[in-house]
Amino acid sequence: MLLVQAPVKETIELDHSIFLLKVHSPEITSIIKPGQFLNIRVTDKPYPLLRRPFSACDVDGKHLMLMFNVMGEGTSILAHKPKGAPVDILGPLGNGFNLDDDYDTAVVVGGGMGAAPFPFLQRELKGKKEILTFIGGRTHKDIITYGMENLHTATDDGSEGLKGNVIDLLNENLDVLKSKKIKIFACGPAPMFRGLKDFCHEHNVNCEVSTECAMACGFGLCQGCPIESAVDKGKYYLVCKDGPVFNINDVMI
Amino acid sequence: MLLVQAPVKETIELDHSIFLLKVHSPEITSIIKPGQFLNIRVTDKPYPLLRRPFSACDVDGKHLMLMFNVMGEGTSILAHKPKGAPVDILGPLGNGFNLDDDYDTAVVVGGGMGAAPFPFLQRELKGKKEILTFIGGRTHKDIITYGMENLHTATDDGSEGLKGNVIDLLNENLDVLKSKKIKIFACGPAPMFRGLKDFCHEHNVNCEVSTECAMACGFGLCQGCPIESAVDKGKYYLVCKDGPVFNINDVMI
Amino acid sequence: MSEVDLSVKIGSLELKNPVMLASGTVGYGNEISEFTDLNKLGGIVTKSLSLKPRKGNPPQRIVETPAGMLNAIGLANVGVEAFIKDKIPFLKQYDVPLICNIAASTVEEYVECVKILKDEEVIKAFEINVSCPNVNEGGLIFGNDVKSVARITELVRAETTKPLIIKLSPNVSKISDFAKAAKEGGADAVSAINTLVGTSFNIFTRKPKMHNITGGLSGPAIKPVALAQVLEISRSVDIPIIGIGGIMDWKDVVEFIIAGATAIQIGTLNFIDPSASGKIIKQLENYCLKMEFDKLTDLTASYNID
Amino acid sequence: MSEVDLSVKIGSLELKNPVMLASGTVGYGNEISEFTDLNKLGGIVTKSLSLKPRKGNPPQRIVETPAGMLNAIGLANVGVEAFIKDKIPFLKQYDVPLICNIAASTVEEYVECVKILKDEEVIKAFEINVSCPNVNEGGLIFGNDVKSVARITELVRAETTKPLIIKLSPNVSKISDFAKAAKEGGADAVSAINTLVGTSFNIFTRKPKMHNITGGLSGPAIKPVALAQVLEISRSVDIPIIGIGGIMDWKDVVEFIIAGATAIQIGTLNFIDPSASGKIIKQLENYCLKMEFDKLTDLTASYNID
Ligand SMILES: Cc1cc2nc3c(=O)[nH]c(=O)nc-3n(C[C@H](O)[C@H](O)[C@H](O)COP(=O)(O)OP(=O)(O)OC[C@H]3O[C@@H](n4cnc5c(N)ncnc54)[C@H](O)[C@@H]3O)c2cc1C
Ligand SMILES: Cc1cc2nc3c(=O)[nH]c(=O)nc-3n(C[C@H](O)[C@H](O)[C@H](O)COP(=O)(O)OP(=O)(O)OC[C@H]3O[C@@H](n4cnc5c(N)ncnc54)[C@H](O)[C@@H]3O)c2cc1C
Ligand SMILES: Cc1cc2nc3c(=O)[nH]c(=O)nc-3n(C[C@H](O)[C@H](O)[C@H](O)COP(=O)(O)O)c2cc1C
Ligand SMILES: Cc1cc2nc3c(=O)[nH]c(=O)nc-3n(C[C@H](O)[C@H](O)[C@H](O)COP(=O)(O)O)c2cc1C
Ligand code: FES
Ligand code: FES
Repeated sequence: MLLVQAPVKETIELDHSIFLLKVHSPEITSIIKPGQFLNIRVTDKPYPLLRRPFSACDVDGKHLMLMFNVMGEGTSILAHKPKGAPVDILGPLGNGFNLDDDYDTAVVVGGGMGAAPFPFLQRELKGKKEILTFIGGRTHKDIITYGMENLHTATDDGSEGLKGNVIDLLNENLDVLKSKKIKIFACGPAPMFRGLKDFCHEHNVNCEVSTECAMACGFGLCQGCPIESAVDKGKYYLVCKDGPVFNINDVMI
Repeated sequence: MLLVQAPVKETIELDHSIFLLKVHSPEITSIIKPGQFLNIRVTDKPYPLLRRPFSACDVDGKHLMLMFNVMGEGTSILAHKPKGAPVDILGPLGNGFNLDDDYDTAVVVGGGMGAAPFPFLQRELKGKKEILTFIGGRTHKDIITYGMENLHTATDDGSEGLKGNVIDLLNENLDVLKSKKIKIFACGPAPMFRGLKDFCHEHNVNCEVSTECAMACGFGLCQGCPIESAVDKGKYYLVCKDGPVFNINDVMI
Repeated sequence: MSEVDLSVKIGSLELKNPVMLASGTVGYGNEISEFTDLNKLGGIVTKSLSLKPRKGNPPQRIVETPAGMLNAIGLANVGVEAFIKDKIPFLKQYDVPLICNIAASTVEEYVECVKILKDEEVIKAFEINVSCPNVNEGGLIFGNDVKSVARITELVRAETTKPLIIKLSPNVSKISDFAKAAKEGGADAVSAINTLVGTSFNIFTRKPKMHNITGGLSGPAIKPVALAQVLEISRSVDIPIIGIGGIMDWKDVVEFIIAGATAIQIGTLNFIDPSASGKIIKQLENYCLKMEFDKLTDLTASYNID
Repeated sequence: MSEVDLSVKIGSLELKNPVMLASGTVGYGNEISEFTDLNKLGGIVTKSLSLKPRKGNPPQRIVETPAGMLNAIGLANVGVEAFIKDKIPFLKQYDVPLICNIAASTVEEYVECVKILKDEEVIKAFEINVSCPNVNEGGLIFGNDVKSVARITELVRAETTKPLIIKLSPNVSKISDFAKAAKEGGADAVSAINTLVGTSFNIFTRKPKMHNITGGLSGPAIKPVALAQVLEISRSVDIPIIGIGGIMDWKDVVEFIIAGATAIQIGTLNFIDPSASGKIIKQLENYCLKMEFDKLTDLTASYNID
């Protein structure tokens, strides 16, 4: 866990209000793992006050990439940092995905910005495992293709790929999926997680999800980021320390 | 009194942290008078919250100029507005100088940033009255020369002009001043005003000063900007409405 | 003709919409009228008036703070007599409910002020300021004592049939006790909140920045506190609430109404954008359309709390 | 060897410097120790401990506000037993005064907690939280009642000779009454302030953003209020004050000390810059040099108020 000032190398606008921010930070890239995140202070002023958490989207040598949607004040300040400006990064934070257990094919499932952590994950798995990617969004504008291998897509409005959600997309490809020893790595909105939970249950698939919630510190100081255990009712994990990655059966989503 | 969005035409850094900001605002330039000021909202965010007051430094056709020192958050945001960016301006505000009464020579006295309102004043008087300018500062770095006619200078450290303050400078030039029918227009820090008050009293000179104080609204809503009457004790004028320009004998300074 | 009914009622007083301008932030209406069409507003509240004119506190009266500001004006005002003579004629030209805010140092003085003002038919309601933090005698000492709030309310109530609003202090343990007292005293509504007591020092001179030492904190910084106090009153006392504190845009207004406010007042925002209130009214209507409320009153205290 | 004496005393407890880390903002010290050398700090205060472990409130627990944040953690903590077993061993490694903050639902529970903890010699003082706004039973109900604050103080005092600090609630009319009660009850110091009660609503779902409905407001937004309450205590009660609320840098620390604080605590800032406290201590020393104070204590309550 480090606190660094990483200079902006490049900022690419992938699509209206979706940005890919590349910063130079060898200290972080040398230790970070897929599924971990960073908590970023976008200003030294009292507004916006809190750091903003972002998944490690990709790592390219000494360069760390973040992919984000401009939601409000924090992300818009971040999107407009000039080249060379220092970005105040706290990280790597959280547990990250477990890439090493027993499967042949990594099935990546992302909804909207939920695609963010997967370019890094795919880079790590390339050559080691087969990768199938399933990305869903409201319209074609929300479909992230950056760094995705064997990409299948679905949109609510049918403007790209299958008309439907990403769970429908998985069901479309059920035969392929059934024919392999898979593990699902997923990130996206709550409804997607709920659909996925049923899917995994029905087909009894091993699945890890990267969760989100409002955070203050990002590393265990504030107790502000609880997620309830699905096993032991009323017990809370901390998304920032125990997560953000959980087995889909372990948490209430 | 108007509320306008005036685009930045040009920003010139006169000296380390002293800026000249030129905005396009025909609505305001057509009605503003020397000694009036503008209250500027530097951001639409809740920090910094309040508008920032600045004297009209100069007017050039449809262009309004502000001269300011970067003191803190507000002025630094203002100094870094890119060309074309809208500046949220409330004004013209306040009373302004009375240029029309009975004198032949306008004696301009400015301490540090107190020089700000005088380029505009001199532009207006040019041709109509003789102008003598006396500018003081801590060092040569604080001496504003922009738009000043017949400039005499003094610095505390002697790095430019007379070694001493601006009152010493006036006394140096007493014979010239005595030989003319003068009116003093002054703006600067409180100690300068106090010295000037004695000077005007001793030589019984007519003098108007442009005052400053913390403000919230800038146009009479909040009652936040009192200055005590020197005539009628315990009576307060509002700097933003009754001022910022007062006869030096009318207010406690 | 608007598709959404934005009108609200404060006792017998009908307002076109819930957006009023807060006491002390628009003087007596003259200056702000250059930026906001007063006729479009729900109401306008005067600077606190006292029996005799008040010069207010010596400078410095204003200090900016993170997302807020401190003020220690000291109730500078023209006094009731001059208000009637010099200020009412201007306000008479507009078709906007005028609410007279009154501050005093003694219970009798409150009553006296109302006596003098009550027959001015342009005055549609009274807002009693029992909560000004910036004068030694007045306000706050009452504002922190449930009994005096009840007593002031009763005596003023006896004096006038016009709608009576008690403006409460947030600097108390349980604001709903004060709202109860106001209700029992016969008030038609309560306003919440006035400013929070705050201070600030110059770290080099080690002097307080404000001559009055302490001042009242207002602006976005206090919005969460104001909302909590409005909610607390709403959940425990059945009386119309005028929500005040840190409103910067229409979203904040909606938040106050959801939390229990029948109407709201815009304060500090007037200094920052004197044209804001007009925009907010329009945006409030858009929100109601989008959310399919045909009357704004359906939104009042509509919080989903299970 | 520093040229300025930054040390301060809280009762019999000597601190290297006035900078402590506030309860609930650094857990039990582990995580923050990666960014701040605990040995350099004036002190560290634990998350509020309760007799039994507490799971805390369901999500959402955190909401950001203008220059502030709301939290409704609900005193999630490991409980006194697990604290001794699992947390003290780590803290033992450091030469920093450990202050145990205790929260409870009953007077007896406060006493019980102290009984269990008092013989741990690594614990150098107790801070009694009578002011947590985020649990129905505990804290706030005591915090708003002068008599219970006096009573809790007396009973805990009877239990331990270690320095006793009472952490006061700002959600009261007159905080100095509570400081008096604490002093009379035998407390060595008071901490001020805890968070202000606040709330926030989602304007589309019309639900409170926090499951607990209300939360505690902290951060720069509350600094002016905290300073005013520290000043009020300082002017009316002779007891060491630990100033807390919205500290973001060394200037804020100086402001609190001028206003009457003997020591200060850094809270929300730890989330934003976990390395801040170390820098602040250094800058505090520079300020003293510049202002020619050879002892920081000369600055305490040094406000020029004529
Ligand atoms: C572990 C983790 C990883 C994330 N990774 C990414 C990513 O890779 N790309 C991306 O675009 N977004 C990601 N997010 C969401 C991202 O943090 C928010 O979109 C961002 O904080 C919004 O800030 P803002 O100031 O622009 O928006 P605002 O709406 O102004 O933020 C207001 C407040 O709400 C909080 N907030 C708003 N949305 C979220 C959210 N979804 N999760 C947590 N807090 C939120 C903000 O932190 C802030 O406190 C992640 C969140 C978490 C918890
Ligand atoms: C009528 C008038 C005319 C002015 N004209 C000029 C000018 O032409 N050029 C120029 O450089 N400055 C001028 N000033 C001062 C200028 O307004 C302040 O320097 C500016 O507000 C500082 O803002 P900041 O956020 O950068 O500094 P900060 O220190 O961050 O401001 C903090 C707070 O203090 C207030 N403040 C700080 N200094 C002053 C001051 N001297 N007067 C009033 N309020 C202050 C700010 O408004 C803000 O609320 C004028 C002030 C007044 C009242
Ligand atoms: C400069 C200033 C002066 C005020 N004067 C008064 C007053 O005279 N009477 C009163 O009842 N409230 C007064 N208030 C309080 C406001 O009416 C309002 O209750 C408070 O500012 C909170 O709202 P806001 O955050 O929107 O400003 C004043 C507020 C400010 C900022
Ligand atoms: C997330 C969070 C949790 C807190 N938990 C506690 C607590 O358990 N016990 C306590 O006495 N104070 C608690 N506090 C209050 C702080 O100790 C401090 O009094 C308050 O936050 C004001 O200081 P600040 O503005 O610097 O944060 C908590 C504050 C925050 C932000
Ligand atoms: S965000 Fe602070 S503990 Fe998780
Ligand atoms: S600044 Fe508001 S009245 Fe002068």
